[in-house]
Parts: sequence; C-alpha cells; structure tokens
Amino acid sequence: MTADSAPQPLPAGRARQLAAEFGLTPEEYGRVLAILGRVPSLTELGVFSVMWSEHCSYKSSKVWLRELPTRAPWVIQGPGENAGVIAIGDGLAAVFKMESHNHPSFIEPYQGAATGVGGILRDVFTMGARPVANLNALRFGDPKLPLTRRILDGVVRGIGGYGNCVGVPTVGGEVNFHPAYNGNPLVNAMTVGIARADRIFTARATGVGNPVVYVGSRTGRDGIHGATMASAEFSADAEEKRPTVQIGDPFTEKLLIEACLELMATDAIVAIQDMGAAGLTSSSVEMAGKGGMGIELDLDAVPQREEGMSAYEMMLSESQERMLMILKPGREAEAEAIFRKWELDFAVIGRLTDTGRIVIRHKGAVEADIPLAPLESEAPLYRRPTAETPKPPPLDPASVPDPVGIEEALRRLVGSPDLCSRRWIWDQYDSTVGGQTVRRPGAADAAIVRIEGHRRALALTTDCTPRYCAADPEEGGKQAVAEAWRNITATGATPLAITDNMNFGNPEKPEIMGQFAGCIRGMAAACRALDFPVVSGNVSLYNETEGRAILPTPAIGGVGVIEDAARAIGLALVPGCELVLVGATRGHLGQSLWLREIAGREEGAPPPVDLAAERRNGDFVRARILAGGVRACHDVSDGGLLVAIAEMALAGDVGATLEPPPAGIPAHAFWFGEDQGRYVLAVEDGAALLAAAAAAGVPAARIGRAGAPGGALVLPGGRSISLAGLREAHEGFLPALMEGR
Amino acid sequence: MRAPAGSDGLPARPGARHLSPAPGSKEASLNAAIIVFPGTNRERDMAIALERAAGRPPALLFHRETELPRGTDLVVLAGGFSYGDYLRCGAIAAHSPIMRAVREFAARGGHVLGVCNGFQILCEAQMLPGALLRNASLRFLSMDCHLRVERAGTPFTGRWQQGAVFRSVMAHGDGNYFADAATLDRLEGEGLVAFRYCDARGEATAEANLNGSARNIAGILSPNLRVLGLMPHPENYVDPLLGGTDGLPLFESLVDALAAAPA
Amino acid sequence: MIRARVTVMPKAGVLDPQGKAIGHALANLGFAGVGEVRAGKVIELELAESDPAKAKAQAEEMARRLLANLVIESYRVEIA
Amino acid sequence: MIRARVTVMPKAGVLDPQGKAIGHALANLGFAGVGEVRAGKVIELELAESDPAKAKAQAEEMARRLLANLVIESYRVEIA
Ligand SMILES: Nc1ncnc2c1ncn2[C@@H]1O[C@H](COP(=O)(O)OP(=O)(O)O)[C@@H](O)[C@H]1O
Ligand SMILES: [Mg+2]
Repeated sequence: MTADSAPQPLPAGRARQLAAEFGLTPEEYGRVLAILGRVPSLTELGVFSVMWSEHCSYKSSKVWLRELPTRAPWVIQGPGENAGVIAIGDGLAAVFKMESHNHPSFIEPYQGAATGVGGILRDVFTMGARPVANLNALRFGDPKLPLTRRILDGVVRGIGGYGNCVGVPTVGGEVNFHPAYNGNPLVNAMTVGIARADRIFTARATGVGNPVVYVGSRTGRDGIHGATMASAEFSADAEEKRPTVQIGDPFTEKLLIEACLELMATDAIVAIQDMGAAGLTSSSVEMAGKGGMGIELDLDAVPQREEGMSAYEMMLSESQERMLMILKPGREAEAEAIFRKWELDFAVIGRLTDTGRIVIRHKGAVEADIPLAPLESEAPLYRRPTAETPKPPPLDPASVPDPVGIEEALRRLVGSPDLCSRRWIWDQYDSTVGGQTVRRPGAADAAIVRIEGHRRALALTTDCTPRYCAADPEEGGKQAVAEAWRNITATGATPLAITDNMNFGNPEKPEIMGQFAGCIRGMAAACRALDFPVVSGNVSLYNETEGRAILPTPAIGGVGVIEDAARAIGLALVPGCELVLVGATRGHLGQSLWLREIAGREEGAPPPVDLAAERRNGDFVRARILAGGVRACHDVSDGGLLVAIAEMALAGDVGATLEPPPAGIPAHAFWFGEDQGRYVLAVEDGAALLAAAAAAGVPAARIGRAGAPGGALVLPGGRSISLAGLREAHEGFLPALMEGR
Repeated sequence: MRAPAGSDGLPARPGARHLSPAPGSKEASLNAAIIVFPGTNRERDMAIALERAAGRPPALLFHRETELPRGTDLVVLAGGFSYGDYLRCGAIAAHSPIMRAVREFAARGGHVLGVCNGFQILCEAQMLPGALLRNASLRFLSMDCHLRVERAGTPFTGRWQQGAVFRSVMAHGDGNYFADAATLDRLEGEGLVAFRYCDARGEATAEANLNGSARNIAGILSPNLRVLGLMPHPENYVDPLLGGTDGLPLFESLVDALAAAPA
Repeated sequence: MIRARVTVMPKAGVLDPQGKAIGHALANLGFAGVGEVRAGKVIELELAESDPAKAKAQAEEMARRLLANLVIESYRVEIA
Repeated sequence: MIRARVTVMPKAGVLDPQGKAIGHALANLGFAGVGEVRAGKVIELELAESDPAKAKAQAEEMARRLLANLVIESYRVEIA
C-alpha cells in the first residue's frame, strides 16, 4: 500500500471525545495514538475500542484467569481458542464452551437468549465439531415481580426457539432466583460438540496470499457496539441502548452448521472463526494475530443486507450467523459450491499478507491500517485492587430453632423457587432430537448423551451456588466446581473438564474484584484436587444496575464421559432398595435454603468443601456404580438430605421409610443441612456397600429403605408425607407463577 | 446397528451429502428414502429407526432432487423446521422440487410417512386433509405422550392390535390438528384416524390432548391407507436405552407390509 | 415498482389460539371492552411491476399458492 | 363497537428472517421480479367504543404495551 492512501484521521478533539464514548480511558486512548503515531480514523477507533473492551480483551480478568489449571493428559485444547477440546476415547473429542448473553437478554429476552444460543453453537462448530447438546444456566430476579416473569418467559422461549430449530437437544441447566438479579438476569448458554480428535480446526491463519472468505448471512447494522455494551454497567436509561439488539435466525444457523461441517470434511480450510462480538473486527484481527500474519480486507466484497453501510458499521456489526475463514489457495470454487448448495452467502473479502498489519479498504479508500502485534501486546491489562469479602462466622445450628417442623419445612422447600421442579422450562426444550439422549432433564444429576454409533456417552451438567459465593467467594468457587464434579460422578461417569462463565459486578470496585479473585482461588483449588481442568470460559463483568451488583456467579459447565451408556444411572428411586448416605453429615445450616426459606435468614458461612473427602467419596461412589448394584444415586446439595431423598422419591414415584438421625445433631440440621461431598445411593445390598465404604475409609450410613410405587415418605417416628402432596408443591410452583395455574 | 461412517469419522450426516440410494437387491425388505429439506433435523433419528427395523440404512435425498431413487418403496418426511417454519410450518417445503415426485409416487400407490414437520408438509401439500395450528398453549411441547391405535391392520399399524396404547415422544410447537367438521366426520367414518392422544389407560381425555387437536387426533391416513401423517415421534422410541421400544412396531409393520406386497 | 400488502387471517370458525391469548392478555393489562381478537399475518412485497391491476393479480396468485393456506386462512390483497 | 386493526412490522434495518425465507420461496415458485419481502403480524380487535379517535388511542396504547415489541418492531393502527 502506498503513502497516499493512508486512512483519514478524525479531527483530534472529536477523536478524543469519541474514544471516551466508546469506553476507552484517556490512558488507553494515549496508547492508540502511540501505536498509530497519529490520530485514528473512525474505523480504526472502532477497532481499538472493541478489541480493548472488557468483553474482547479480558483486561480486568486475565491476570486472575491465569491461575486456573488448564492442563491434563486428556486436554487437547485449553483456553484461548473458540472452545475447549478434550479427548474422550475412541479417537473422539468433546468440544465445549459456555457463554453469557446477560445484557441482551435483559433488553430483549427472546432475541437476547436466542442469539446467545446461536453464538455458543458457532463457537463449537467452528472448531469442527457437530453440536450434540445444549445446556443453560439461568439466574432471574424476585419471582414475585412481573418483570421477572416476562424475562423468564422470553428467555425460555428464546432458548427453545433457537435450539429446537437448529436440532440440537437442550438437555440440562440450572435456574436460581434472587432479588440481586432483578435488573441483571444471567443467561449462560453452553454447547457441547463431538469431533474427531485429529480433525480440530483453529483460528490460526497462515499462508501469505491465502484468501479470506466470508460465509453465512449478510451484514446489516445489527448490534453495533454490542461488545462494548456487554462491558458497560446498566443505568436506568438502558432503553436508549435498544437498537443494539440482534435478531437470530436459527434456520440459517442450521444451514451454516451443515455447510461448514461439509467443507471441513475436505482439507480446504486453513483457519476458521465465527463472527461473534465485534464481528468482522475481532474475527479478522484474532485470526491474523494468532498466525502472526497481516490481513487485507476489501469491504466492498462483504455481502450486505442494508444500503450505504460505512466501513465503521461493517467492521463493528454484530449481525448473526456469519463466519470468517482462510482457505488454501485455489479451493475457493469448491468451498463456494458447498455454501451455495446450502443457500448461504459466500464471498472472498481479502487476503493474508506478511505485513503484520490489518488494512481495511472500502470504496477505493483505506479506512484502517493498524499494526496487529501492538493491538494485542499493548492491550490494556489491569490488576485491579481487590478487597476480600469478610469471612462470615459459622452459624451454630443450635442457635436457629426449628419454627415449623420437618414435614412442613420439606413441603415448603420442594415448592420454593430455587428447589421446585424445572419441568415447565424443560418441557419447552426439545431434549430428544438427535436420538441419543439417554437421560433427559430431571432424570439424573447430569444429562447423559450417547455418541452416535458408539457405546460411549457424555455426562453434562451446569452448577453454581451464588449465595455461597457471596458469603465466601473462595468456598463458593470450590463448591461450584465440586458440585459439577459430583453431579457427573453420581451418574457413574468420569468427570474430565469444565468450562466456566464468570458473572460479576463492576470490576473497578475492589470488593467485586475481591469476589472474583476469591472465586478463582477456590475454583483453582477444586480443579486441581479433582483433576478437573478448565478448558474454556467466558467473563461477564459490570452486571450492575444503579450500583447494585448481582451475586458473584461463577457458573461451571462440567463434562464427563462414561464408556458404556447403559451403565449410567439416574436418580429415580427403585422399589425395595436400601438407602445409603455416603459422606459426613455435620448439620451445616449456614447459607442453607432451609435457613433462607424457613427461618427467613441469609447468614453464616457456607458449607466448607473438604476437597480430599470430596475426591475420596466421589471416586468411591463412581466405582460402586460401575461395579453394579447401585440402582439410583443423587448428590446432596441445595436443600440438604431430605430434599435429595424427596427428589429421588418423586422422580421414581416410589416412597421410602427413613431411619432416625444420629444423636448430637438437631433433626432439622440433619435433614436440611447442606454439608458437601455427600450422595444418596439406592442399592440392592446395603451391607455390602457399607462394608466397602468402611474398607475405603469413606463415611457411610444406612438411612432408610425404598417403599412401594406411589407411596409416601415415612419419617422416623411414623409420620408420613404423601408423594402426591409433595409433587403438587414441587411441580406446581412454576406453572402457577407463569400461567396462573 | 451402526450408521455408516462419514469421512469425518462420525456417523454420516444426511443432508450434508447426498448418499447414494440403497441397491435394490431382491431380499431387501425396505427401500426407504428420507427427504432432507433445509431445516429438517430429525432425519438421523428416523434413519436409525428405519435401519433398526429393516436391517439396512435408508437413502437420504436432498430437497433439490427431482426424482426418487429407483426402487424406492417408502418415502419419509422427517421432523424438524423445514425453512425455519417461517410463514407456516411445512408450507415452503410443500412447494419444493422433490415434492412433485413424492406426490406422483403417492398417486401411484407408494407409501409415504410424514412425522411432525413431515405431517405438516403433507397437509400443506394437500396430500392429507386439514392443517396443523399452533399448540393451544402457544408453547412448544417436548414431552412423552400416549397414543391409541385407532386403525390397526394398515401398512403402518400391522404390528399393533386395534386399541393398543403406546408411548411416544412429542416435540412440536404446531401440532394442533384442525379440519372442518365434515372432513373430521369423513375421516372418522372411513376409519382414517390412525392414532389419538390418550392417557396411560387409553382414555382419549381432554387432559391427554396436550396440543388441543380436534377430537384428540394425532395421526391420519390417506383413503388408500398408504400415506400416514402423525405429530409424535415413534422413531425416538426404538431403543431400550433411550426410553423404550414403543415406537418400533410402526417401522416393523412397514417392513412386514412392504416385504409382503411391494408397491 | 409497486408495493403490495397481503393480509392473511384465520377463517371464521377456525380456532385462533393466538388471538384468544392476546384478548386475555389485554384484559389482564386492564383494557376493558375488548371484544373478539383475531391474529393474522401480513406480508409486504415489492413487485417489479408498474400496472397496479397486474400487481394485484400477481400478489393474489402468490397468496393462493403459498402465502395463505386456504384450509384455515383467508387473504386480502392491497396495493399501495 | 369499532374494529381496529394493528399492523406490527419488523423495524427498518432489523433482520427479518421470515420475510427473507418467503422471498426465496416465491422466487423458487417462479415468481419473477419480487423485491424486498417483509413479514409482520396483524391483530384485529373489536372495541366497545363509539368514538373512532378514542378507539384509535386505545389501540395505540395496546400496541405500545403489548402487541408490538418496540425494541425491534414498529406498529400502525387503522380504524375500520
Ligand atoms: N434451564 C434449564 N434447562 C434445562 N434443564 C434444566 C434447567 N434448569 C434445571 N434443569 C434440570 O433440572 C434438574 C434439576 O436441576 P438442579 O436442581 O440444578 O440439579 P442439581 O441441584 O442436582 O444440580 C436437572 O436435570 C437440570 O438439568
Ligand atoms: Mg446441576
């Protein structure tokens, strides 16, 4: 390129003002000037502001994320690519990631959630994997508010609307309610795909002269500055940000999946990357940057949906269902034929160069010319000040008397917002398409999805207990990872790796950054102790409305594998079995749902996670499941032991008779305490299990016996609670809330 | 049973490539062809069920084709969201090139099975009467249902007794069967209602009629009994590991019928 | 260039769950005096045609062949 | 009793996947010269009101509060 075609700089004052509007600090803007050696053009300023936004640069979180363990012998690709990749046997790999669409889902719940699903699907199939399962981790505000219902309704319709249409089963997730999410719901979507382990595609662009190819939908003025919006705190005038909403087209996504996988079966692709946040900008910058290349784009060639779009608008558009790829030379026609067959747009829009610069041309003018290395190496990176959350004192169970009795507490708990059945939600998600879903939502602690043509299956879950994280970020971080590990273990599968979605408030506040750092510390400790590395993830900060932050929410998506899907077990109780509790019970009521829902208090330390015991107990349980003789298993988490037993009984429609609690623990603390590392097993031979536990040094106790179909839970002392009544409370809450039924 | 491996090492994905039709060997019992429209997404489920019953994989045919493979004796329109379900479910697919061939095939007495989106397409193509409206709840319904066999002894229901009750999966947003009263009376009078939604005991109650269909109708037949459309997915219950084999008789019935009397 | 508008409504006698649900929702929002509510579709087309009568005929054929399902819907064509 | 018709269309510039699919389908059916296609909704309401101006104001409020999603859609009210 020649000197006479340098980009047209903005007037200096205007550039400084716009930089601030786009979210660059004065110091960051100073770096832009230093890198370019001049004032940027509008397009250049747009590129810097989105690449250096929190969403794309991870500038506040990166230093902490580095503390997470990311390696294991089975990890093929850790964080840094579009999704993580692990080997799962038979020469196959699981490719997965979780991503947030929190802000868009607040502004327009249906489209926000739908495009969230679309985006995470692209992250997975861009690596060469066929998506085989979706999960969703949702957090909403106070269920009594009409706004909460409206958001919940739109989000669930949006997730279903997109996932059902693309034909990827939605097999699991989680839902919490808390007023802290009133103005900031969380929508975290996870996709898991399957690829051949030796056929993984990455975004590393190589080969000077190789064509840069655009495929998928046309570019419109959708969501310009969505990436910076996702990095900005909400104010009451959020309405004004509405034009940044994007519309999803799952039909086009389905065609894009098929077309990409068809092309990937050839060897024509050098590198590929979806256009997510900051669309064409981040995909082109990242691909060229990763390969140490330069890149030239000719925006006149970009397929456009609207007329008169500027270079700035095209580079920042977040139109959905688009991909960018680098092809081997001479393979354009072959690739184009495939995309045309699927009725998708296809255009060569540029070439790789050896200049190390991104050069953007539009209508004969150079609109941007930026050196790529400093764009990345000079990107802001902050070690923001942290303030530790003060450790709450442990709560003495004896200090909280039981106001209502065991029976009434159980009835209320199973019908409470955080413990009621999620059936109303999963009934709107196609969980069976693909014909491989062995355990659907509600049937097991982790969903089980078989790999077509194999006996092997994946075990999938999402978990996080935000109230624990708020009380003690480090214990909460540990617990989130441990619960995901436990959920997979409870099916008989081996937990292999996680993806995470770190949802927090404003990182410029030391107490928020302290929560972040604490959660990371806890997660890292748990990942190490459980051999459960992090292979991908996403950070969503500034989840605040008018200065009030959400609960710290590090959502964990766990993936495990079981060699023979037929050996995976569920949580439904089976008549005639003995019930054995594995793990130690101390009656920990601090931060429990019993404390919140029954005693009306949110206080105390959350239950500590003893990682050595967690590992020992879980490895023992998994071995027993695989050895046979365990008919059902459920981990003990929210709501404690009696809620876990009730969930098993309801799932199997089988009653149970329970034995008295040990002396020394108040009854309500025994039945509703949330001590960690515990499982309820329904086994054919209780004595054999207890003997094996004793030999392994694992605490275990017989706690009851399963009864007859359709029966009741019989408490020690003879009082019995009919399953029909419990079911009404458990199943009734969401339909009543959402349909007035 | 294993689907043929594709070049990506995973089972072949129909729709991604155009598989060659199964060879028309004499002892072969079923030459099925599944039509893949853009947005069809249950073709794998269907292929697995057909292969389980027939012992051989079906052919997969892209919507742009204008002819069926030689020797085809069953055409299947599978579930999904053809053309995104935009405009009306099945409306755009009903006008695609391959449908002319399907219509001619049916007119010659060929067997056609349409499930879910396939049923919607058959109605939109006027190969079956009536239409499928939005579910009465206006929500997508993904859950188990029970079906009662209203017409045994057809090529699709030969393995069931009249009145038999079986479980199926349903997964649709627009499954609310509608036809005017005269059409419904005719369907009933001629015994062309194949399946009705019912409860576990076989009662066709209002509560069991989750999508609001007229007279609990879940599936209907053409007058020659060779075209069947139904909303639920029998193909998702053909494996004990995946919830049971309640749907298998439908496919086994087809194998029986087409082995006995080729079209 | 002529703009045509095709309005497609559920036929009388055909169940209209959407219309019913909208009616309920309006009542719940406090709107009084809302009688029957019917929900339909509208498709706006740009036609490369200069004769309004021809454009209308063309849009009507589109409605008959694709845009409306005459089993359950009726249509109306307007030319802008 | 006044009949109001509320037409709700995707805003200009907002992706309209449905309109796009319909446009493709019309072309595949052999209709030539079809330009842009936009698909929207129409809601017909019976209002217990005798003053057309009041009926219009009421329908407009309904559109704003429920019938249209103003983030992505615009609406138009006509009184029959
Ligand atoms: N948003 C959702 N989408 C689909 N399934 C969900 C969702 N939320 C919860 N579920 C399912 O409901 C069941 C119970 O969830 P949860 O109470 O979070 O389980 P656990 O406490 O064992 O982790 C699980 O099978 C889970 O996958
Ligand atoms: Mg869970």
